[in-house]
Amino acid sequence: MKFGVLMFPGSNCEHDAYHMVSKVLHRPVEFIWHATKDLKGCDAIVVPGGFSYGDYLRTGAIARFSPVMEAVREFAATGGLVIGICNGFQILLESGLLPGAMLRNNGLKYVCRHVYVRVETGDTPFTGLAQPGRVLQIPIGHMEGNYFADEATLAQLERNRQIVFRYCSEDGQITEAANPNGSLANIAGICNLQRNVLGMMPHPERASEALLGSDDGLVVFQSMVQSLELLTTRS
Amino acid sequence: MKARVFVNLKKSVLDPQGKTIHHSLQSLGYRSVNDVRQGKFFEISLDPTLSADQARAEIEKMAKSVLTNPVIEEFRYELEAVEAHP
Amino acid sequence: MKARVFVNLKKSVLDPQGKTIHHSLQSLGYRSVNDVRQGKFFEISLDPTLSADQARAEIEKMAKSVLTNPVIEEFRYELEAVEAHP
Amino acid sequence: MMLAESEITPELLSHHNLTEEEYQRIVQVLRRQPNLTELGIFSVMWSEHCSYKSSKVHLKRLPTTGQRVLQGPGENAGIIDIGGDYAIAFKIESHNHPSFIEPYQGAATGVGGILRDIFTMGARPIAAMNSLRFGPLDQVKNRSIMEGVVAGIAGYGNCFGVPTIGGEVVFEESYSSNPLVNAFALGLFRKDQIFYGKAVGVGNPVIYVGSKTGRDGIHGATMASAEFDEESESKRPNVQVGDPFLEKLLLEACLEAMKTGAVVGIQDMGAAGLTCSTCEMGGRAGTGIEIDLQFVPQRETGMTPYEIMLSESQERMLLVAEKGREEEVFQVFRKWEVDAVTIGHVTADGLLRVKDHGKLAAEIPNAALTDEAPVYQRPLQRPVESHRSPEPRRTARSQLACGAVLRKFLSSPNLASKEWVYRQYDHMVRTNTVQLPGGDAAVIRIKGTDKALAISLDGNGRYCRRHPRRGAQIAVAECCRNLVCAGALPLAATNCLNFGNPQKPEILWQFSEVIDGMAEACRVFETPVTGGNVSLYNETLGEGIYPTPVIGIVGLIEPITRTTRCWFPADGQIVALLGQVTRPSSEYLEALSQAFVAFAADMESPKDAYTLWANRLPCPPLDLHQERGVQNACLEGIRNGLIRAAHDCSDGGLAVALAEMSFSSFRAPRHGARLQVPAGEFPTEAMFGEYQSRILVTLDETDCRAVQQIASRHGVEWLRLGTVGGDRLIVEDRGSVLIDEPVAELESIWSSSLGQYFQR
Ligand SMILES: Nc1ncnc2c1ncn2[C@@H]1O[C@H](COP(=O)(O)OP(=O)(O)O)[C@@H](O)[C@H]1O
Ligand SMILES: [Mg+2]
Repeated sequence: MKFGVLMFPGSNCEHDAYHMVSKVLHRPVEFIWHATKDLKGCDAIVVPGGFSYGDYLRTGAIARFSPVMEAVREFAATGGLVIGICNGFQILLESGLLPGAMLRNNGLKYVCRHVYVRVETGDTPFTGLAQPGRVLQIPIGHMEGNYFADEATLAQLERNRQIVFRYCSEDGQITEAANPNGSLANIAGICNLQRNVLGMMPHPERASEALLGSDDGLVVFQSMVQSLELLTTRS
Repeated sequence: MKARVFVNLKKSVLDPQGKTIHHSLQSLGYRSVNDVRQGKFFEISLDPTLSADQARAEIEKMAKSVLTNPVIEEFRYELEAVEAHP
Repeated sequence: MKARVFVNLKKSVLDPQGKTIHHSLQSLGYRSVNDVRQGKFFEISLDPTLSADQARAEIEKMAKSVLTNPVIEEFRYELEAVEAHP
Repeated sequence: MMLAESEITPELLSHHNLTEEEYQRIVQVLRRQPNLTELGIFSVMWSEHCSYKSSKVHLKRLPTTGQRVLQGPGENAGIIDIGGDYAIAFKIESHNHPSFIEPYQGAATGVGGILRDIFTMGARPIAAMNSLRFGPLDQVKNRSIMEGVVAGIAGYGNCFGVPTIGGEVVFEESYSSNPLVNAFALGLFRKDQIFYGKAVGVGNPVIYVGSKTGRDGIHGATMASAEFDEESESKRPNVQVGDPFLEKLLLEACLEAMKTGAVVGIQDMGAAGLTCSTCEMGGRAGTGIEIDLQFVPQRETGMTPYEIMLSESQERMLLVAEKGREEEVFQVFRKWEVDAVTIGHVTADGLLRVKDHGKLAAEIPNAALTDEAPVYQRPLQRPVESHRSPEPRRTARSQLACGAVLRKFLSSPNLASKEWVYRQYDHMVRTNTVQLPGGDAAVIRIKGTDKALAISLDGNGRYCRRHPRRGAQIAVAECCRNLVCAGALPLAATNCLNFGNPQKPEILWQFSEVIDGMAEACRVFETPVTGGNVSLYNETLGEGIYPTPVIGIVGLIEPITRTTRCWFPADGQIVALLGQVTRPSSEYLEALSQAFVAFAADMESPKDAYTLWANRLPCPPLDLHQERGVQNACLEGIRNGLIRAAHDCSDGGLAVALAEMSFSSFRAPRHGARLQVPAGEFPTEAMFGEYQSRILVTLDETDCRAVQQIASRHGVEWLRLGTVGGDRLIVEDRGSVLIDEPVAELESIWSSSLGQYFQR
């Protein structure tokens, strides 16, 4: 089982994801350059955070045209696991791998802090080890995390249980005060209909070691490992 | 040939930036301001040998596929500051 | 009454956004694009009882003191989409 | 010779900030008249900013060597050995003037500049910090400057991908039209990966990399060396716009190019751009450099040699490669889509030779621009103190309730939480941040080792104004104390010296005193100064800032598990004070008392009463050796695992420090405490006096004896104050209650105050 971490010009959390997979999860991991279409046989793809192309046009807008995203689209279509974190989430939205779009935080400023998110469904390869309702403390760091979708899309997300994480209070209440950026329905992370592509604004890789204050985010990657292992034993 | 592509948030999407500027204008005493919406524009110099039709086609294509995100934004453009398109 | 204030970086000032967008448009195959500069605009609804002159004075004042930093930016504006000012 | 003679008029000279004598010296060096391009080159290299001509003689008095110092002042950044295979490079730089003119871009490019100083040495930046000074926030203009500066720092650092992990923000009237923006960066590398800004190897190609050159910031260096007046706002100097995305690419490309082994020297283009990088790289290596401007990538058309040489376009570097291996370098830069062009080569003649399409445009000995630039021993004079008529000694006793004073103090922007600021900074990227902002020092781990680094920036213009020498010592002492409180051994320092016009003897006297104070303190704490920055002429319309030296010190925590925090860790912990409690000089006590009498009047005003109060105080006394003893005792207690939490007492005194310890922090709830403080006759003075050399610690009951022994071994007083518990902060003196406040309320005042100024 191998993880691949994409590298775009301007990515800046790729080393963090790499470190987390190799030094905390102890799994093989490789960087994948944006200009290639070769995913090097990876079983899971991490689209990392950062400021791809400076976020100069719109967050994630330019990265989506890169050759590697073409490969990722095919990979996802065949059921491969893709997780987009922060800028990675924004890229997945722009690429159409996930529905909706990102707006500027309602406070207009960049926000870096730990937030609470509630696991809304255990029925994804990214949350299989987390009980629904469990509250995780994971940091965010973004200027555009104000998730937006039209009414029909939102209804669809709700109906198909595609909302994976919502911002919540410490005790799991979904309140406006707990929402750091004004996102629709407190959405912090969603998956696609097939449930193999996840986008989330909080950074689970920044909450993977107790030394850094929280290891609540580790469950996301451990769940991925577990579901990949299940796949291999089944086949 | 020059094109100007104006991009703004759809009416249905909240514009916190515009709202903030509106608010600070008001608190600075600009009482006559009723509303502010913020948008962005791109001034694009095009190959002068393009015909107007070609230019229009190019601009529309790039505006739709690159310069805007149709989920939240809409655009209009001007060519050479003479024609305006809704 | 409506005003549109267009703000852009002065010509001599580096526009990293425009530059990056230009670069990506080119690599996406839009070869006819020679240059891109990015700017922003404000759509401002004004108190309808203002005269055109009053409106112009208000808009110029706020554009100079709030909407731009004259060290690096310049602006132009339109009133009611009928008149245009350089 | 070959160069077209242009008329050198007195106006032209003054426009270039050159004196008649300096001009004569140029003629002497060249043995002819300079042309305009050469005049421009001299003017920037001989500007205060680049030549340190007023400060050099004084800076020499700073201690700069030590066992761990791999590189002292003189390179782009100092380098310190942190043991094992690793070294760190760090430095602080000012960007005061640009930040006043265009707060966002000024601050952003300041961050960009200091980051380049670090990665030009081969180190990957792993931490950024900043020290900021603004005028009072009740003025709209100051708020908007601050908002722009903070957003600019965030915009650049966040995009670049360096965590901005701490700093300081101070508000005082003297910074109203002279805000200070000092940016710090620190990078990590292996000891065998260090690169220098030297143009070695005659014949080696000189390669320009990064952004294209435009007409930005021409004369930025001379601007940073002149006072502001009404005219300068209309002069509208061309401010640079930063491109953090390009800088990120430049970083990756440079580090990767260095790995090829084909790079022999590299330097960023900062102030004075191409001019400075060429002559300094040649100067350091004793070589010459010849370039042809036709190869320099340009963003604008029709640029003259003068403009190209003086442009301060950002995100550019100059590197010297091994002849024949250029292609290896180019390949890396192509991969990152960053321009890289050979623009010349290294020569043996020690000259900076600039051609334009083959035609000679300038020719100057490198040494004349660098080592041999003018140095002045300007006159200095101690200012005559406005002698107040000796007032009768009346130590008026204030009748203020300490609890009410505490609430008022905690709402001062100078003491309140700076969360509004650091929320905007990505302080977690690179997943090394062990201590989130808000503690005494920032702490980052070094992956793959058992080490962590602690960093603190400190300055106190208000003390330095009263007593420059002691004020500087206090800055160093407080900085080290902050590190010790985090469990770190202070290793080495950098500094940024922000002052007014050095041609005023009183200002230069302040400067000289600060140097002596800093030197003395750095010797006592064994923290050599490895570099820094001097920012002079911080004056607008003749009004100078407070003399504001900012010191940045880096400390080492090893093992990382010894990292200490400054919050009450648990109920039942014993709270104690290391260092003298209250036996101040009577002069200081008297000043405190008088300040409190005035404070009573300010109390109800909406102004920042703490700052008014603090400005009335003299610089507190300090005994460096006593201070060192306190710090040593504290560090020993931490390293032995006895001291569980430690917090330095500084601004706002004992009461504010206790309140801060009781507040909540990430994953740690707030705690009250019940404490006994022998305040004697002067309770407010004891609670809020800013006595130095004091650290509040907490420990287990069973460890008290051991810590007490450590303290007495270091000759340090130790006082047990009480116990952590409950939800109120209670301070008593033999039965009489001084403070009894709910911690939640104090915390809410403290944490919301700054943000309220910016609420829309
Ligand atoms: N400009 C800033 N940038 C980031 N963090 C800051 C800044 N200013 C203050 N902080 C953080 O706020 C905390 C308190 O700052 P300060 O009051 O200066 O502390 P101290 O008095 O202990 O030196 C520190 O953790 C500091 O790093
Ligand atoms: Mg401090």
